[in-house]
Amino acid sequence: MLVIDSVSKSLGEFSLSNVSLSVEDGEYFIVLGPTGAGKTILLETIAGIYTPDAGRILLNGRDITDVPARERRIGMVYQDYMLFPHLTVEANIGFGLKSRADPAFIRGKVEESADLLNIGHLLQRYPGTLSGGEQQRAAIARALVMEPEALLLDEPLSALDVKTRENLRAELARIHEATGTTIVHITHNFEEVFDLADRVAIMRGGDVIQVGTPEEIFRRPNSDFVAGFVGVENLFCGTGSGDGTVAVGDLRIRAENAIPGPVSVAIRPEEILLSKTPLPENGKNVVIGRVDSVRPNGGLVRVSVDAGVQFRVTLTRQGFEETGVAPGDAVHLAFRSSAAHVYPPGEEEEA
Amino acid sequence: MLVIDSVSKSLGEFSLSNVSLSVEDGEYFIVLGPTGAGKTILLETIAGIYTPDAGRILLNGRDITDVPARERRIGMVYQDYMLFPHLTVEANIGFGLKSRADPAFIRGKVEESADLLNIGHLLQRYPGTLSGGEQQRAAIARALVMEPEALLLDEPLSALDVKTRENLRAELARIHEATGTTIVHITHNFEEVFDLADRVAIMRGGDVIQVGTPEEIFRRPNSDFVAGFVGVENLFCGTGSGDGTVAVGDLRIRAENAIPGPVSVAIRPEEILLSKTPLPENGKNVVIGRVDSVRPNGGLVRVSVDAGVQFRVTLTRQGFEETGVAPGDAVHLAFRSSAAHVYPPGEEEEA
Amino acid sequence: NSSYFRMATVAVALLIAAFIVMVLVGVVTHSPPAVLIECFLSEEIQFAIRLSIITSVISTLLCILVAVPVAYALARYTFPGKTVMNMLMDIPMALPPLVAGVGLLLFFGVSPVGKSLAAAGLAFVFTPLGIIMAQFFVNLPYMLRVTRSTFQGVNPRYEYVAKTLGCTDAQAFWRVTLPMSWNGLLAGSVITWSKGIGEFGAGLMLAGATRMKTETLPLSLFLNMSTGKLEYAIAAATILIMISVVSL
Amino acid sequence: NSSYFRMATVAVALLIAAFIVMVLVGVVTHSPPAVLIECFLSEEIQFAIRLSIITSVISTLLCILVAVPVAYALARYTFPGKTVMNMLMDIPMALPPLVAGVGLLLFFGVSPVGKSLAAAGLAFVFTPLGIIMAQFFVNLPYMLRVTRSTFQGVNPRYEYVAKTLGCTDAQAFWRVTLPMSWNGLLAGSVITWSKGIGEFGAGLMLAGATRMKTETLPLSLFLNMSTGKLEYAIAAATILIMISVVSL
Repeated sequence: MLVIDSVSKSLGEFSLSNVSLSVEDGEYFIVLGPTGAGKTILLETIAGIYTPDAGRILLNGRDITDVPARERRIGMVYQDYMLFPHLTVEANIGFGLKSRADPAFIRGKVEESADLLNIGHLLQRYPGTLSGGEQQRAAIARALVMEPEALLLDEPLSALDVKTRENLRAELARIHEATGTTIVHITHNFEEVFDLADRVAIMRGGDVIQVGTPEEIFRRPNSDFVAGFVGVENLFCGTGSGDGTVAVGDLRIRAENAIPGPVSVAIRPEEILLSKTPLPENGKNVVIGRVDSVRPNGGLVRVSVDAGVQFRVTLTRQGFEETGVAPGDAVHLAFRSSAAHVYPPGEEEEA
Repeated sequence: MLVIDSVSKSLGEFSLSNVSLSVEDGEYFIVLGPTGAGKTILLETIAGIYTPDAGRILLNGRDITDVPARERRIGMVYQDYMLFPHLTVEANIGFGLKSRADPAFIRGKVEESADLLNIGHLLQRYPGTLSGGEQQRAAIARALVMEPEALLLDEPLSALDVKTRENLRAELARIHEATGTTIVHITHNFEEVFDLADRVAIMRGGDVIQVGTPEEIFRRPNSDFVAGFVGVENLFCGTGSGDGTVAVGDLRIRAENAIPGPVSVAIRPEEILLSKTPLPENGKNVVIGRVDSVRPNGGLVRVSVDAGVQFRVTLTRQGFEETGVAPGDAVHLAFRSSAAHVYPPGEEEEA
Repeated sequence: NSSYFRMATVAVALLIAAFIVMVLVGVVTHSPPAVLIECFLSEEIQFAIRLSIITSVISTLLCILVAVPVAYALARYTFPGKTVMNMLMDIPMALPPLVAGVGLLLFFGVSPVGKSLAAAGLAFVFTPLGIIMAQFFVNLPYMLRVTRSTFQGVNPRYEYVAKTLGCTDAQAFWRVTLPMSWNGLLAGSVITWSKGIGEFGAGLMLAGATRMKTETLPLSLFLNMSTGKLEYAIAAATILIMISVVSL
Repeated sequence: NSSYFRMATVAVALLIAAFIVMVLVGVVTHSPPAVLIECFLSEEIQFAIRLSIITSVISTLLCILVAVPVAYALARYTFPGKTVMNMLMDIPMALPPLVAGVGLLLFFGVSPVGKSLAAAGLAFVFTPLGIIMAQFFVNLPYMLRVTRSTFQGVNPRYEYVAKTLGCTDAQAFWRVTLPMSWNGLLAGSVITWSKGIGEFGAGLMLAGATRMKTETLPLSLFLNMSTGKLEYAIAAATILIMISVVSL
């Protein structure tokens, strides 16, 4: 288990302020946040490149706060691969083993690791001659060959094109399954979360804002920042009452969680049903409104509905065409109470 | 009308090869393509920064191929704004008028243009003190104050954050409507197309691959490249017969257009209905298959169905939950014949 | 432990810094202040200061005047001879000023061009004019380098925009690129000026070392060292060190 | 028309290039080839060539030896005195070598440190050893600049990765940063060497101009110009020009 305990670190414009996280053995843990949130600094502090200004780091029970990077048994893979350009792929992968053992042993380990990443045929090439995806595979192999107790990935897919990114994403899932290594992966791309993460932490400005499973983060954000980051387009200010409903303007919305007093309500635009005909209630929230605008956007259609407050509904084209709705039409909206998540208003509320 | 007639230009790694386009008066024309497709070179050649190696450029009937940039009456706005940092916003906007007229006239024109872009209150500031969105507004005002016959926008939204990008996108639509200026806007971002473009050209490697309305490009790509670029995930190789159907493996698909012989079939993943129960045919193509995998991805769910060939279906979460489908289930797929678009196989077929 | 390496490299750095400081401070503190001030006020050192300032300011202005168009051409255009030109700019990193001075001496003293210039009243050999020419010739490539990289640092798209707004090439340069380059040009000019003040080898060859005639500060230092008037040499050296430090 | 501006700037560029080439070619073609070859083979020029090569190679090696750790410390670490150190590296852009020579002369000739070194057999004043010291002192800051910017050009994350793979700081430097810096170090060494060959002012002050003793090529050029043996001076100048051109 990797425990980051109240770690602070200031490095000029980037910093960590009192960050605490714990990552389980074998977990695939993703840290998500915009540029400048302190994600890379967090990884580099875990890896031992920086010593924290305050706080402790524990790896499998051992306090490694003051252990130098080379003795931590933590692997690091950067977005830009950082393969040593003057060495072949083989020498890159074997780099960390060089001082340890006999050539035959190294050769065996390197080949094993290269095979795991499907780059066995590239061992004699130099990094400059490889594609981005191949370089990233080599960088991962170089880290894995050391059999690290934790593997840190710094936006490993960001520098790759769409196709390669998808392949390597699947590859990462496979490798995680095959090796069982604890992985901490940082990214600003929400897409990676659903395919890979067991749990996610959302960071912002050096702070961890929320931690949870992808589903939790996605459906139950704890702040406007997280809600905006995961694409919840319907954010309403309201007043919670004791009976589990929230008053938003003239509407009363049944939400999955109840907080009395001023609250924010978040409803995902994909979780709202839209119809010209009345919808069966079935315990759902039902709202009546008028279509303001219809914006086709790629394969999706974004519909804006005025129902006292402005609702945004996202449908597929196919789904939209079946509703037969046009701007100006009166429509019925329905969403489950579990689709309406309530959290205290204001920025940066802690979980 | 702006006519680019068989223009070629080579500039080291970027080039245009025999590009022909014509943009109607007052049209909002978007040129879409990946990085390196030659989009910027095209704009700069239209603006008169480069002289074409071959071909002609006509603006409203005038051959401007050899007219210097300063006499073309074509405005240019770059992604990085290129505001002159040593001049105030006011001096930037008035830059092109300086040699022309008296100060009061300039002042009036500058204020008019600044008001149109809602930056009237920023005139005395220096560009370095403005946000990205404000700088881009100033850059657009600087071009518009010259009353150009055509306005060229080089990825005008790419350097902005998501929120500012949406605002400025709406602003561009408004300005286009208010001024009626012919606009050529290049981008690599498909999202901008639906909100802004009257017509779209797809470029790749210095060539124009397809020209059409956003709907046409989006639903009826003419090549694998365009299909991939606009996100058509179902691309099948098949054999067209004379009766308007295409044989794909064991399936016979009715398509909107008929080409005999070897063809590619493109079907958007959002245009396919998915159900556990049989679907009414109504002239639709109906296919039976088995669910391979279900991948939640943000607000959407991507379902992969094995029906002899692999179909990918995209649904909203809401839509997916209503189907009650799980991996391994037998399902029915249905899509209109108009959703199946056929084009000759192989890369880079011309329209 | 990892910090040994760090400590070792930092220690070498501090040692070298101390050595350089000691050498410079040794010069400045060699004479008693009273002697130093007396030398500063002597007719000879006053002459050297005046001559140094006049020649270096003129040669710097000449460098700017020539470097700006040449650097712009090198930064923006392609033309035959550009490669050679760029190479010529690297030579002075390696060409000793002494050799440049001999070259100038031959060019202005022996070649037909030089002779006709002298006949027309422009005598460079063994004259203060020669000092200016020597400083100009040796420093021009440095000024060119700085100016070229300053212009290269200005995105040409600023000029493109200026042209779509009605500017000619010259107007775009004058209204956009030049104002955006002030800082770089200023920094380059200060360095050029301070190198001009210290120029020795080329001036020695072309203008000679004549007391009270072509005696700039470095030549004064040289002449006074040769004739054993150490306190005068130290005075000249002290002024040169002060100029170097101030011009940073 | 827009091309007038272009033509004007390019014309100035070509004119200046022609002037520089004429000056250099004037030196090389001044003596008839036979005289030139005779001078090359004379005992004096042969001595100067040998002494120049030996001293410049040794001073370059010393520069590398010192510049590598110092530049690494400047590129990677923060330490007290770093700002001063970085400023000291800018001084030689402005400090005349002649002044550096006087400083070294005082340091090694007058100061207690210098006197005890001389007593221990390390005499720098008016000896070939002084030439090496002069070249080292004048060139070190240039070598430091090149080396520092080379190291700064290597992303420190390469070293971070090396450390997570088991390297100490020193091993990470030796196995990663140094091999990735070869090209920069090589280029810097060549410039340093060729500047060392041409060094005149500092050597003149510290090592003096003694024929056949401290007579490097630039000093030979100076001595022979002073005594009017123009063809020997030209020979030395020609060799120096060739070295500058070749070392580009």
